[in-house]
Amino acid sequence: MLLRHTTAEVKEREGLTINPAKTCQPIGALYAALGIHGCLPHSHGSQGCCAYHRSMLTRHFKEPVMAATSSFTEGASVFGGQANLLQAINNIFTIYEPDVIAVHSTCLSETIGDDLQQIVTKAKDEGKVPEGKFVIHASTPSFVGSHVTGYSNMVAAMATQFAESTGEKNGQINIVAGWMEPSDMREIKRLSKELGAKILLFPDMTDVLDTPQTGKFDMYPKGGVTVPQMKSLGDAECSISLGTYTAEAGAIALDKKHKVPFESLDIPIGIDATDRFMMALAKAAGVEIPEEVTRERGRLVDMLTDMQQYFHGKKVAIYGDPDHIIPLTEFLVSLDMKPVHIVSGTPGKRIEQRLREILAETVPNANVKNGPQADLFLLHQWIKNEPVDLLIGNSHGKFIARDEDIPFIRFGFPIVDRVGHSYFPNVGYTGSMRIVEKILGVLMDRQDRDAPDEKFELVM
Amino acid sequence: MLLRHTTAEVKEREGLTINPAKTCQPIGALYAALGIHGCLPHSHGSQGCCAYHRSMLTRHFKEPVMAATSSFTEGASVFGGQANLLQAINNIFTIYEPDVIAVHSTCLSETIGDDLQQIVTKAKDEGKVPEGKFVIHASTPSFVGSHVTGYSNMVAAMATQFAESTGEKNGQINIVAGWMEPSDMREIKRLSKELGAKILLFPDMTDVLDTPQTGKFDMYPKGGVTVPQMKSLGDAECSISLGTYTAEAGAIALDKKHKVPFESLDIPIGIDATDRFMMALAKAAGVEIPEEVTRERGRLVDMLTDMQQYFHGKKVAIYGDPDHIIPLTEFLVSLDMKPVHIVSGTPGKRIEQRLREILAETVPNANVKNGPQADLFLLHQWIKNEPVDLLIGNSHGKFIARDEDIPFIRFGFPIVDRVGHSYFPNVGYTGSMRIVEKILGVLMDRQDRDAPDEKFELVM
Amino acid sequence: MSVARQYPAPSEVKEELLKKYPTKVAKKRSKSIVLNDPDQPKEIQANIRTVPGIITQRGCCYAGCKGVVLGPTRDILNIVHGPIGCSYYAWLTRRNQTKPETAEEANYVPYCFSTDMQEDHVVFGGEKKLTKAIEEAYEIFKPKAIAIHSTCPVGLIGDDVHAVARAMTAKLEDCNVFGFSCEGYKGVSQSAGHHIANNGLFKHVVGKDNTVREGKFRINLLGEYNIGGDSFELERLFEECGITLVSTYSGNSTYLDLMNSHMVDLNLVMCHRSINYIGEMMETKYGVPWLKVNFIGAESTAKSLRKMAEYFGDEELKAKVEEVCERELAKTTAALAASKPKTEGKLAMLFVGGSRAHHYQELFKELGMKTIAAGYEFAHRDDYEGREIIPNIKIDADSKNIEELKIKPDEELYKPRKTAEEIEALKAKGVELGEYKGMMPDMAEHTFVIDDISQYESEKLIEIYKPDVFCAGVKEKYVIQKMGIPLKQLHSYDYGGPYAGFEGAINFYKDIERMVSSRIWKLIDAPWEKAKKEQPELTATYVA
Amino acid sequence: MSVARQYPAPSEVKEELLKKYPTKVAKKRSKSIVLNDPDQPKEIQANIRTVPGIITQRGCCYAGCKGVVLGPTRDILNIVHGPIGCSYYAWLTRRNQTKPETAEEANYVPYCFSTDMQEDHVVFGGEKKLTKAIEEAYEIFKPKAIAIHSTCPVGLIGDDVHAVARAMTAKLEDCNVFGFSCEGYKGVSQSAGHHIANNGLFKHVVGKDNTVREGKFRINLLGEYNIGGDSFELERLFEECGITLVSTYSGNSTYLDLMNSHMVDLNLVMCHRSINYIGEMMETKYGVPWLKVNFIGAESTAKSLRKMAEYFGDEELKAKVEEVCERELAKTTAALAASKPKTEGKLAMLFVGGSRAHHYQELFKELGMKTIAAGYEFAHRDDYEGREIIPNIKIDADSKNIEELKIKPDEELYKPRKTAEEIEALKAKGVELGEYKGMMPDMAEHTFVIDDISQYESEKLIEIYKPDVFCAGVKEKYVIQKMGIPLKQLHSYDYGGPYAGFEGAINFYKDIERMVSSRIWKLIDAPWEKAKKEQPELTATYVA
Repeated sequence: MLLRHTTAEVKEREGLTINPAKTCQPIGALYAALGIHGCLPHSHGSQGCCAYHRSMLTRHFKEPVMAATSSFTEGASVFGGQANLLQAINNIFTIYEPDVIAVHSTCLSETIGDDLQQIVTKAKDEGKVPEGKFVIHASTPSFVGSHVTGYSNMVAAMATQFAESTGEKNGQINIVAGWMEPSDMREIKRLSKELGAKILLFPDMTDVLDTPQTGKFDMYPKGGVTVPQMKSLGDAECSISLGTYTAEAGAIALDKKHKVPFESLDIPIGIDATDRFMMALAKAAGVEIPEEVTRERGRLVDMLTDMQQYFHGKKVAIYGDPDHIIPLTEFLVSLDMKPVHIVSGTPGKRIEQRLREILAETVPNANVKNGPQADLFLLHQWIKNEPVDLLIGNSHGKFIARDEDIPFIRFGFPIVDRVGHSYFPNVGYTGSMRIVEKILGVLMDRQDRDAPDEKFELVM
Repeated sequence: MLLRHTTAEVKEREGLTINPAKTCQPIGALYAALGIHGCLPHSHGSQGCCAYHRSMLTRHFKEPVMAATSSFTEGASVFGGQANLLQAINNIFTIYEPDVIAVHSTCLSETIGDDLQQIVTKAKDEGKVPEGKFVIHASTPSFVGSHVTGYSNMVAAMATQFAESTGEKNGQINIVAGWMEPSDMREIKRLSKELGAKILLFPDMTDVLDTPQTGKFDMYPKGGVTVPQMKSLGDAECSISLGTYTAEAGAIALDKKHKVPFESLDIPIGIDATDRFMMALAKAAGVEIPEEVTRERGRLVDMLTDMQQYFHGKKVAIYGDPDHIIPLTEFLVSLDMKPVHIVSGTPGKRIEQRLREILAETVPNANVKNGPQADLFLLHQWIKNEPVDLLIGNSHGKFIARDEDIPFIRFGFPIVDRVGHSYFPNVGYTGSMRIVEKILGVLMDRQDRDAPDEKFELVM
Repeated sequence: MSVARQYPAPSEVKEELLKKYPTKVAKKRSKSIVLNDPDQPKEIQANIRTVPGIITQRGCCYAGCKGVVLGPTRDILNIVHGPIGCSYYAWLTRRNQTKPETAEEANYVPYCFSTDMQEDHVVFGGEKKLTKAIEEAYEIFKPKAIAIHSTCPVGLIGDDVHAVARAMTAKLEDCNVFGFSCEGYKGVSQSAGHHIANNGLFKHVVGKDNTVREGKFRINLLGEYNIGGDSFELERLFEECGITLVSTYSGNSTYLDLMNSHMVDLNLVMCHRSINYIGEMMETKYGVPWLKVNFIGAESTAKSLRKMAEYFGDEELKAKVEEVCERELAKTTAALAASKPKTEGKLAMLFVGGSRAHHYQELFKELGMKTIAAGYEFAHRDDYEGREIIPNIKIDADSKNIEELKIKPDEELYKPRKTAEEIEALKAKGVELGEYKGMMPDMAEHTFVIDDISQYESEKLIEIYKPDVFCAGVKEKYVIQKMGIPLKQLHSYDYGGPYAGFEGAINFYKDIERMVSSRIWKLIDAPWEKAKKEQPELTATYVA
Repeated sequence: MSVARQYPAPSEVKEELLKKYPTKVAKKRSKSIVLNDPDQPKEIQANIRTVPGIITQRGCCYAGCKGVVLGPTRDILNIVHGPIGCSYYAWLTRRNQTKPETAEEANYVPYCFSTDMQEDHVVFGGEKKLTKAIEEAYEIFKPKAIAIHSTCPVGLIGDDVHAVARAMTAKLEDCNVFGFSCEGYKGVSQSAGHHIANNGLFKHVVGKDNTVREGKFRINLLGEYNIGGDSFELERLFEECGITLVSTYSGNSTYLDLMNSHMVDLNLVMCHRSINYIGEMMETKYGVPWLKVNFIGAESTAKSLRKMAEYFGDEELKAKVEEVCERELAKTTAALAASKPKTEGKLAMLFVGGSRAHHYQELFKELGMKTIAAGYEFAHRDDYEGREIIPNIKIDADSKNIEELKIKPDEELYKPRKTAEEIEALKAKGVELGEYKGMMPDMAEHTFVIDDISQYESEKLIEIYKPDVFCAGVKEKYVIQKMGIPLKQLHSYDYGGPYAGFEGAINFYKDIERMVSSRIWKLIDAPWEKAKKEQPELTATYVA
């Protein structure tokens, strides 16, 4: 037993979080900033934050993750980090020559009250920002929200600090990308292309965090949304945000500042969420959904009707980020599966509410909790009280899966012990097929493993 | 133990095949014929053949597999099956209204000497083949070659019996598809499109054996190569055949009859085989390989360099069809893996030769055998004598995998206990990534399973 | 869904099924499509050739012999003589489960043996290769029995597998080698193969061991192949009731059990079509009567167990059977209560096998579902109409080719288990020995009975009736499901089961409940297609 | 690959590394980039602030305290006081393996504990939340010891974690609660955290248990964190030699072992940087001398074991050590013979940690590979130049902030283990106690030593030297590999290991052999790109 101290008796906790189902804001901001072409994210805080975030993202993507830090010392922490940031901006533009520096704050700089807006303005005034180069900034205190919030804040910063209105619409549909893998974003772009919709996806991690091995290191890879593209966001016809908790804020910012109307959708995981995305996109683009997309959908449904018996009624425990687990839960419910335990470390009342709505009809008594103390320790205790057939979440779940001998699917962030997530999508109809393939894979492997000799099946 | 009678001591066998790594010709012919649009395959033999082939293909694809039979009785077997086939052709065109009937023979009709060519001519003469409809035929005696041969024979029949020369080249590159999944064929077409090459893939099972669930049964689904397309084969610039044992014969037929030059390649499984395909196609189409394809390739290489440690030097046992296992073996060797045992039931001297060439440098002492008695019983015995880290082959291997506790990847034909193969390709760079993902998946799952608690890794 | 549905008149339905056929075909098929109308004579055309070119469910003689009857016995090593395919396709695809009592016991079920005949052998004869194969099989596996199955070319090229078998039996001494001339082209369906298998087993196996086994009530279970573990469930019930099951033909069986099977007091017959020959021959030769039973459905299972108890007439046994039935019925009733609200009033169709299409109607009845059409794949008229019509069945050329063994009472061992009076008395109590009334009497009025249904006819039937569940085999499964109708495979149980006995009934209730209530079928239409279908005029406005 | 390669002159290389920097940065970095030239004074600038904006390998003080030193002890429950991230990132990411002796023993290593500080706590203070967290941890886990780690905001808002710790220790009685003020901004790298951790352990844990354990030769192993199971291998060796390992700081350790650790006769020091404070303080207070060892590399391991035996001076022990070394060296020699043909003559670079960049050069030496550049991430000058220069190290503001404990000999327990004469005699035999000569003397001439190397400098170095293997951490791994150079992680061992001791050496040989010989690196260029590169004029003709 790896987690031998975890027992079935659930004690109410107020002070202690054990085995969290979240991390803090800055890593999300860093990740979002990597979706800008030619951008060097910058962490305004202690060196450790930057090192930790880079390490974690690197473990997840197995790709270079570049970012700089203000390298606070005790002095800076007492007297303010302005000097550090000014110096950093100067050094970065000189040495690493990015198009954009995307600064995010940390608990440290937030606690001492550094004003990023003011420091960045000062940097510009002092000529530390070369012509045609940009510094954007987002306030991402670690003690508010979670990594999800940090992503959202940086996306909103991109929208707010880059978008411009020329007064003339450009026929573009902004797709504000919630926290997804490069593979997912690639799939969103492919589907949009199938529809013939003129979209701009932002941020865009394709060709940034899934770059080819070429024998050459590009500090600024091919991908990412460019500065001119981000400027064009304000002239778009409308925005579609994919992810209430990681993308909606970007769409709201564009609406507020540039009157770009938006529709807030879920990340298209599962059939219903993808249907909604396809319909919204088709409507926005004024096109019909092409037959080939309908056929893709039909292939997914075919797989479901073929294999129904293997997943129907299976109990599932899920943990992760709201924008991932909400559409995933909806998908599983649509497959007649039973998500009985769900946690997310990210706070926010609407999260539990939304999940309960989804579960109302078929799993009304599910355990659902999010925010402080909604952690993997609690989830594990719930599982001890009501065992499940399947566990879905990030790599941390493997300890629970092993202790409780539960089939396990890696999903969400971070996945640090397997590859594939950045190359093969979970979104769209094809991504949903991949999810179903994985579910079937682990459940059928389990059946094969547990079958007595005489019940071992050749055909399934 | 499921296969408790299989012991390590290998006794030479001449008479008995045990647990075959092949089946017989007609199923291959039936499968190939499904790659023609509007075609009803027809089995000229006993009812059982047709039932067995339809069942097996159905189990593999989880899709409708339609085919008719001459329903031989003892009388027909003695007096010849001509009457049955004539009656069948008439009934089929009346009731099922296909564009094409693709007749293949069986051991029964071959043994009694039915001449399909003559019977089909007679049917035409008697007006049993409506205007604009076609009957093609292939001789596929079960006692020669294997299912692979049957596929090849039907593909050659398609080329021979449909292709026409108008005397004017049409700028088309014929791609003769070896035995692949619909997913693989879809990927071949996508890659060709990326290159901007004007190709005609035949046979083509996309949208035939991966059809959407629509609530409506289409006896003749959307996909498949059409009669006019097959007629155009003779005017093509050149042919590229993918698969020496399942596709080359089709290309040769076009060369012989219509002077369409060809290049014979492997099915593009793995990086080297895909490289060769891309180069041949680019050359034939007179185009450069686009950056996006080079990047796809680079992503595969990136995955390989990232994860090398997990597959390097691992011993593998492989079984299956020559056109699958030859490029697969080459791929594994290029990854520094060690295919130590390989069998294929399909006879043919060049198969073992080619495999030995691939293995010469790094696994010169590998056990390789094909043809009669090159069966899963022998493979299992070899494994008992020299254990492996990984087993790759069709669903039948699961019995060996379970008995010997070996990580197992389903690959080839048939896969009757898992889904996904028809939707997600194994060919091209993306398909190769999928193969690598699977290899890593099972090997890393095994590491996780076998690790003592203190060695259980979060990050891998 | 219990809203009354409107359908065309049966005659129109039948017309619809036939109208596309060429005249000759229509005429022929017409006789195999019968409305179960009490006012009409119930005669159905069955066990005749399938029209070439018609897409049929049927398989071949070899499939019936090796695949169905011989395959399940774990310690008979089955060598298929012929090209590789026939052996390959019958390799583990029937889900005949078998459970050796010890880890050392022989079990060849997971193995596939073939002579893998090549062109040379077709040209020059395959007997030598067969001989070699038997020798090798013996050397490696040391089986007590080897069965040889002939596939199509074997008969045609004149290989004498029986001669080879005799020679090898003589040579190997402790191994009984016997052959089956079950070439695929024999007969018109699997049925011929069943008959050939029955004959072969009776000639070469039955009666070889005359030991009298312990146990007060000794029976065989005939025509039960342990698909999905059905036999295990029935073994459980027999054991609990105090019944000694000597052998099953042939689910979870051994060669030794079959050799001893003539020493029982009663044969229970499940699949009448595939095994009635053994029942008949055993009665003629040894005096063992047979009783048709049905262990599919909770009520049928109870009824069959009670009949068996009545046969033995032992009060203790009857009490035990009653106890078991009551306990188990309580469980099935509870399970039914959970499932029935979702299944009640729904419609089923069954086109499968040679007895399952009949037996499974019981389960649907329990679920409150109506079977609106049913038929067999390889049955004879008696399986539809009852054994009383056997004398009226015309013997055609295809049937004549199948050997009919001439059986006489065994001079030493023939011993009728019941007197004529006892038999009459049992009949009065509803225990009719040697009798099977067929499927049709059990079906509701105005339902369709269709023999050897074709692909085309199935499609039409579904279009007309839109059943909630369709039962057939794997070839049909995805065809039917593409129409949005869930299909339950009744050969393989969709890799589930068991469905026999009480526990099997519970499994079946749950599976059918799942199939007819799952929300995934509602996902079929994309919302934009639904919108189009519902309000086609809106589609235009949908495009901006 | 043993062809002589041509490189620019070292001065040109250095210029290249610096030329893009702003003048001030270049000037500063220049002092941290030193050519290991015997003619030059070996002074390197180290342990100073990283220039803001420079992409560094370094982490923070918290990482050094919780992540490195405290994390590995399995039964101290570490609560991280602060927002969730810091605790989250140090959760199982260091691969400190630990193996409880029984299934019941406490092991908190797979757990992550945090106060998950929210905005309210930053505004109104977090002491109450921390108190609650400790109470809950105690209630659920009943640990013997709880360590509190402060993250950045904690120091700034003025939470007094030490006061909370004292109060809770008093309240909980059987649980020792102690705090670390290891806020991330302290010092200039992880190093500050190591020092703070050393101090805290010495104050709150060491000396709490004065039991004299059994065993003739009792030692501690300091600065070994059991990454990838290194400690397990060393434990095996000590046990085979008859040495009693009382505690390890802190791989595979327990709270009880640490409490008793001052009762040994010798401290062996692996990672000088992270743990020398404990060694020094233990000598001052209890008279336990420390000996710098290196168990990385087969020869180094043998040498270290022999020195240890020499220290104890026991002939039996020496003989035993000799026996173990000979047996194990035979194995490593054989393994080396298999790998060396593929590794000989290849080039390595190591930029990692505070001792690994030194230790691992031994393994590369054994493999016949040359280390052409190396440097530490968080070391001090003495780790490069040797302890003799410690008096010359300027104490800057960042170092001054780290508490320096004032230690005096313990009135009861101070007992020098060796006399001054014995110490001199040992020195004559090559066993220098309390001494470390640093990395630079062990490096070849004209190699580069670079402290706190930046991303930019690494890239340039690689462009110039094209090493065959580069050693660093996970952040660097895929950057370097994108350049086609395999990177060996020397923090996590790429999830392999152990690399310490004899078995570890064999693992390392194999891993490096694999990395430098794998054919996959040759796949990088697509054939059409190769063609272009090799014969660019042909590309045109390639297009038809």
